[in-house]
Amino acid sequence: MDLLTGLFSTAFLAGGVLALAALGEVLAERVGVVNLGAEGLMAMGAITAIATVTATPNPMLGFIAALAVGTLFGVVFATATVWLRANQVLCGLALTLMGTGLASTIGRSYSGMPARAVFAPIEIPFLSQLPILGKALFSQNILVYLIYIILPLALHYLLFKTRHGLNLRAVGENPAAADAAGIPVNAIRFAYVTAGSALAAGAGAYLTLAFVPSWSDGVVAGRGWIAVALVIFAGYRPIPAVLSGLLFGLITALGFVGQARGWPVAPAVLSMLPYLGTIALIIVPVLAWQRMRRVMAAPAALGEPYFRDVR
Amino acid sequence: MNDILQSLPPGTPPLVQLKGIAKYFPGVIANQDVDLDVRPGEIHALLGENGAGKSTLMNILTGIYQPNAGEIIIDGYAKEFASPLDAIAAGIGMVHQHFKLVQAFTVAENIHLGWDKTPRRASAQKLKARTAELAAKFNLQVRPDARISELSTGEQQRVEILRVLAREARVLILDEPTAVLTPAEARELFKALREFRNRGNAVIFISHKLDEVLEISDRITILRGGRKIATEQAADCNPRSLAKQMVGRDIVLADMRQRPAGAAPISVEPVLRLDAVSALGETGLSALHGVTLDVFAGEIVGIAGVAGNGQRELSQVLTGIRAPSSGQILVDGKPVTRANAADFVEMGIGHIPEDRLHSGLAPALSVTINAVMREYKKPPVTTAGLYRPGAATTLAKDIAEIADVAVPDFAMPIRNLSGGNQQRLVARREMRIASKVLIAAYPSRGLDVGAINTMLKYIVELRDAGAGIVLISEELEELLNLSDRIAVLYEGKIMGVIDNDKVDIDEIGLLMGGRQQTKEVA
Amino acid sequence: MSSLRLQRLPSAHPGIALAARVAAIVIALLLASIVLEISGAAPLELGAQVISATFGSTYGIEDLCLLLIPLLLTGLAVAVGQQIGAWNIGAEGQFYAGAFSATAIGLFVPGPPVVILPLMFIAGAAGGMIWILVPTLARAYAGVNELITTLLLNFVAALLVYYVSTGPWRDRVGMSNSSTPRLSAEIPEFWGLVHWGLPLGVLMAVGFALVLSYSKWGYEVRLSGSNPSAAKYAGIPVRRHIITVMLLSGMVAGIAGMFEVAGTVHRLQGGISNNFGYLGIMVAVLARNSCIGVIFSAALMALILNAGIILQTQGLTTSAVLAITGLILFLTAIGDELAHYRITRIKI
Amino acid sequence: ATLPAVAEEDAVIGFGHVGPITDEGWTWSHHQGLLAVKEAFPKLKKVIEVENVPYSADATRTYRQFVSEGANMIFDTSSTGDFLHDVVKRAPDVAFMECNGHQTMDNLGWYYLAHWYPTYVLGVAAGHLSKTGKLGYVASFPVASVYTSTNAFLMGARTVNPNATLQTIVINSWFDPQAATQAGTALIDNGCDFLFGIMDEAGYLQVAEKRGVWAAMWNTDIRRYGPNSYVSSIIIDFKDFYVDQVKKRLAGEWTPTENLFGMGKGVDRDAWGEKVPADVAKAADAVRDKILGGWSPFVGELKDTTGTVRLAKDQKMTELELYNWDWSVEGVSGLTS
Ligand SMILES: Nc1ncnc2c1ncn2[C@@H]1O[C@H](COP(=O)(O)OP(=O)(O)OP(=O)(O)O)[C@@H](O)[C@H]1O
Ligand SMILES: Nc1ncnc2c1ncn2[C@@H]1O[C@H](COP(=O)(O)OP(=O)(O)OP(=O)(O)O)[C@@H](O)[C@H]1O
Ligand SMILES: [Mg+2]
Ligand SMILES: [Mg+2]
Repeated sequence: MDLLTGLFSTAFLAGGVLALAALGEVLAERVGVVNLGAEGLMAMGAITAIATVTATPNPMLGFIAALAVGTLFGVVFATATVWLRANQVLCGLALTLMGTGLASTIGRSYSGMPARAVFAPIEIPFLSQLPILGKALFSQNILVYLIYIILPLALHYLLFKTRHGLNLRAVGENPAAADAAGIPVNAIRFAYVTAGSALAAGAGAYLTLAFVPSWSDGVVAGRGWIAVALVIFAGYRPIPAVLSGLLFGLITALGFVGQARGWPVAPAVLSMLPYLGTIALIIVPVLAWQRMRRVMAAPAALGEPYFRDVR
Repeated sequence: MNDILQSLPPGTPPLVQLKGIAKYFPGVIANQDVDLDVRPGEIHALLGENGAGKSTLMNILTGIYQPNAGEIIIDGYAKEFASPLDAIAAGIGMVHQHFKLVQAFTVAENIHLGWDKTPRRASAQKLKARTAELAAKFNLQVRPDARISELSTGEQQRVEILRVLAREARVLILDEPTAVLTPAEARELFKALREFRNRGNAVIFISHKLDEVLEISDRITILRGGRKIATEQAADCNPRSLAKQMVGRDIVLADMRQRPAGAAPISVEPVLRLDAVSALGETGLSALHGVTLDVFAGEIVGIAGVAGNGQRELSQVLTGIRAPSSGQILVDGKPVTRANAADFVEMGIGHIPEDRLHSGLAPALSVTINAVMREYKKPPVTTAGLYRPGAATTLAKDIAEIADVAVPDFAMPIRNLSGGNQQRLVARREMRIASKVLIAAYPSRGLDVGAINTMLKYIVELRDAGAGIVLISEELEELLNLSDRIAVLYEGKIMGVIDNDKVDIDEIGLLMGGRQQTKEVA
Repeated sequence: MSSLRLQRLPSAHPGIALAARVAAIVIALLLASIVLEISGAAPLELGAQVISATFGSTYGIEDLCLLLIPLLLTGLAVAVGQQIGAWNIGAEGQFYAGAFSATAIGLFVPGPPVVILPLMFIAGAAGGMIWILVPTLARAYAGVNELITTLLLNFVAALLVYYVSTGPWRDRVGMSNSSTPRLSAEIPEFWGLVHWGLPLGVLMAVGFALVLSYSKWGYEVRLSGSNPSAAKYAGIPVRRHIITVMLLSGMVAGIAGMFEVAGTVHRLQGGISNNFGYLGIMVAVLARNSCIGVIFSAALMALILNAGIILQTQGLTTSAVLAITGLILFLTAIGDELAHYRITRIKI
Repeated sequence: ATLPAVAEEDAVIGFGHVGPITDEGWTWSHHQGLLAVKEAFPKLKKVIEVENVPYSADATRTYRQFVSEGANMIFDTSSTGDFLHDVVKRAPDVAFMECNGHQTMDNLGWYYLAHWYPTYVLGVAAGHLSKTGKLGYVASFPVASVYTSTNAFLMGARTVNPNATLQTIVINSWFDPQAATQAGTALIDNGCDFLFGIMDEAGYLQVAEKRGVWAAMWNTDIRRYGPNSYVSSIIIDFKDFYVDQVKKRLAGEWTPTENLFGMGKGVDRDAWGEKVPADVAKAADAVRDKILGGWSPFVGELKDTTGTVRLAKDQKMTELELYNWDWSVEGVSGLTS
């Protein structure tokens, strides 16, 4: 494999974890809820997937089981933050602790086993023959297609081209206005926070079924936080969220390629690249174009619980 | 009584009936024992002082608040509105006093929010076209693809009204809809409301403009202190009787133009002068073009014009919040350079902003903090570099007292005060410091008759004490009643300045529509 | 007839808030106990052990105090940022930066501790400020969300510290595992291992609380944080305050790092922050951003963390302890909100 | 100095680990040692084991807690340095052993394994198996054990293929399977056809298996992750050492010693992978036998990456020099830039 193809192909593979988790976070934040529990949800998803394929060696089943567990945790988190209106930041951090702790407790019996079934690459005819991107994007496993093509397009359509999307964005912007217009604010928040949690858990499943095909304690290694950060970077939009996951994966891969090729830069500096690069990519466009400020703006009611009785 | 009401078969139940409604907020009884019935084919006005509980009652009817007691009966059937969705399903629509609009969305998007007639596949194009259609149908001027955050308050209200009209509710609640409409727009709105009523629907109309209320409504219900005082046929009422019932005593409307003996004379030199000032608006587009305006001490300059023609930017430039892109601001003949709003306050320039909730107050902070916003740097609030919370509360109490606002707890967030009371507090706060100039943007918006009267009286007193006043308003009557001169603003330009004694209403109307002034008025 | 209804108060009664918090912790521990009981551990004994080990020994109280110092300061850092509405998720990175700069002085500037320690303090404070400088300017001049920039810089700081402590600054004499040589200047201890960082930290929290409530500046910051448009209207230099407050926030986190390296750890090494920066977010949220409240919520957090360590030596796995900590915080969040409700009797 | 004897039924032994005992690697191996101690001394009052002890002041807290629990002997299985020493000083009647430590005190000794010998043997195998002569190494941080490991590995390989080179990728984490996976991929993309590393998980072995290149591992036998790629592992075993130490402590004979386990005495290569050709295994084992016989490959002349001679001809490195190696030999890239 040549350098660029290799670079992109790991970028797609590695970025997928971030992209899927970021998509989940986009859903939650679009309806006004910050979910800092992504890290914990990913851990739960990762262990669920492994536990499932250990019992029944079917990767799709593992992925679906992870989504189900993510949904369950999402329901708990959303109940607390949406219906009971508990502090979102605190609940999210607590969810991370609970998810990580629980996953590694369960994971004790699954450590040291390779995944019994993993997602195998599917070559897409013709497309996979294209130079560079062909091999990198079109001979990957099915989740990669789901994450990079199907989900972002579907979510983009849902959010920006449909009535339902209009309503759900309104919930994140101004719940009081949405409420007065007859939109069931808390029900929508509940649904999307839960769905977002499911996707985060799905990202964990992707991790252990497609990327690092085995469970080990701490396998998520902070990627949940990066995913949360990338959502802001992506201006709370699905397509940029996926692209920023890819970009992050690419810069990370570049750091490794740089080391492999012996670039005369300290490895520590190469490891810093993705973070520094992301920061630069956030600041520069906003400085260059004032308009970016509005485009990148967070949903106005992000983080605020909605009380009808309090004005 | 109108024809529709008479043509109803006997025994037709009221469209809406409220029985024994009570609503309590911590420390406040907003509604108590309120009964109300609204019949098909009537326009029912709801009157009351600021804080009487009108908005609260309507928020209960629209499912936003849950009553602490009482029943809602629609078409003769008792209903429970667990959420606005239930109320909308029952055919109730409301234009809220504090707009329920999504700032980041376009007009078209706001119109289509939560509406089941919105096409499922809602592209921006489609929504824009539909909005334009609706605007034409109801004769309300809106810009479908403008963002709400770029609109003036008046324009925003038009969007709210259009949204509710479009939804074909059977009961339309309008919470102070005309507060920010031009007379022409108000006329259009009334026409639409009458048509709406004539189709057998009902309107609940909240307003502080008694003439309007008498003109449009069939029956009138009056609230005072959260309780219902009376329901009357409009035909049996007059402004004085209504005002008396609302306040509980007679209100004497003062003639404002009369200058008492001993009032400060109009100065020879302007205290505040804009010299060919241009400024950019929120969107970065030019909003004021070469505005030249003199404000003399002891006079009131009215600024007439349809909202959204540069009023916001004008008041911001006049108070140092927005820097001009070109031109000069002169205070007492000296050009002001690199000043900010605090310096303008130092110079004795006060400012009642148009959107008090957004820019004049910090809604989540306490009444005290908001009340001392102009004087926190000075003794007694800050002495020897020390900010003294106790002194701040004392000052806040003083301001609340002269503003005649009852505050249960000065530590509570100011957003818990009624809209009118917030306005009163802001106004008094500004007048305290406006020794030189007061820029008052729509000062009476949202105030009850009594309060307007008091407010305008205070403005006049300020003028008599020698301050220059810039009164920005859409109420021609108010402008004519108060101003010495009236400047007309259109698309960021001053179309002309007319002396009040030479005023020709039609000409002002033409200027407001963008027509050039035909003859130079001295 | 009468019925009961829930009513939400704008602020919770302090007594009820405390009760709700205690109830949340009790319920969480109860839930955990049930799980432990089922899995064969003896929760009551464990609980007794935690209490006796924490309060029954000098060691326990020393440990508590040593944990309290960094938690108090990172919590304060986050709370200070919140005064102007800024989410400083980067206390972790500023902690590293503070420890890093203080170490640079400690390693390379010779002199007696009376000279070196103040220099280290200044360096630590400056390090924290430098680390938050870019997010601050980006926020103040371009409106860039500080949450993401500060968060990303955490990773950079961690890598930087790992790099110097395994690379150029590593201990070549003691050959210790990936850390710098021991710093000779140490913050003096006043009780056991507990050093003067503790009273200084408390003092800083009190100082911030006083300045925020009793100065013009504090007033302006509160107003700017609550509604920037209103602050601009009042002629308050919002941008300048954003810059000052965020820099102060970074400074406090940097000082936390300096205290940790000069008072507790005495060497710079990877992982020195021990997640204190992230825990500080929880401390600040638990304190509802009150600078005084931070002292108490940091104490609570220190207690929880210390109990976690004791439980681990009692055979509970780290992961179980982590999950229980999460559960406690989760229920605390819910309890805090429910404390705002009051039941009122209503006549119908 | 010795500490007084303790009756088995009164004795408390503590273990503090850097990772989880389920890591199938470093900590797992120490845990096996703990199990051996329990088996050898079934009457022990208590054996305390704490996982994931961070390299921070929390380590001090943990070990102090051990002391409060009445521990008579404490094993710190991954050097926590000062954090441990603070406790050592304040608990003079407790015996401490620090794995990968460097310092002894009255009641503190250390132990580690001379992993460079089996690593050298694996290097020989790599020299035979690699076609490109490009070897890849996934490293955590540039610390002494990584320098020693990379150097020994390449030196072994160069005995077969003098042109062999070793490319290192530092992932700046002791544990990050995602990064290890990406690092492995990048190395293979860059032409490496034999991967080695010092990670506690199977990330790069799984990559090697997928991409059809060879890989050697650390700590335990995890060939099931990549049966076709697996060459061997540096296998470590602390069982005998721990049992012996506890026995001495109970008998009142324990003294603070420095222990570096040699080849065959706690550290060795694992049984060869299924796909490793017999002649390669034989050639490598011949070298292993030589080492077992007392021969050391770490003899000058050795040059560093700049070409400077760092070890004169025929000079032999001492065990302590090997333990504290902090420069790369010629041909290793990526650690010092
Ligand atoms: N959410 C709330 N929390 C606390 N108090 C409230 C709340 N909403 C309204 N109030 C109080 O209830 C009373 C009635 O307020 P309401 O807004 O209904 O008055 P209003 O008649 O609409 O007045 P205005 O003419 O000024 O709009 C006021 O005293 C107000 O302060
Ligand atoms: N509505 C807002 N919401 C959040 N932050 C805001 C808001 N308005 C202003 N800010 C913050 O305040 C900073 C300064 O804003 P702005 O440039 O409007 O202030 P200014 O004091 O007028 O500046 P200058 O002195 O350059 O005119 C912004 O970059 C932003 O970070
Ligand atoms: Mg009202
Ligand atoms: Mg000390």
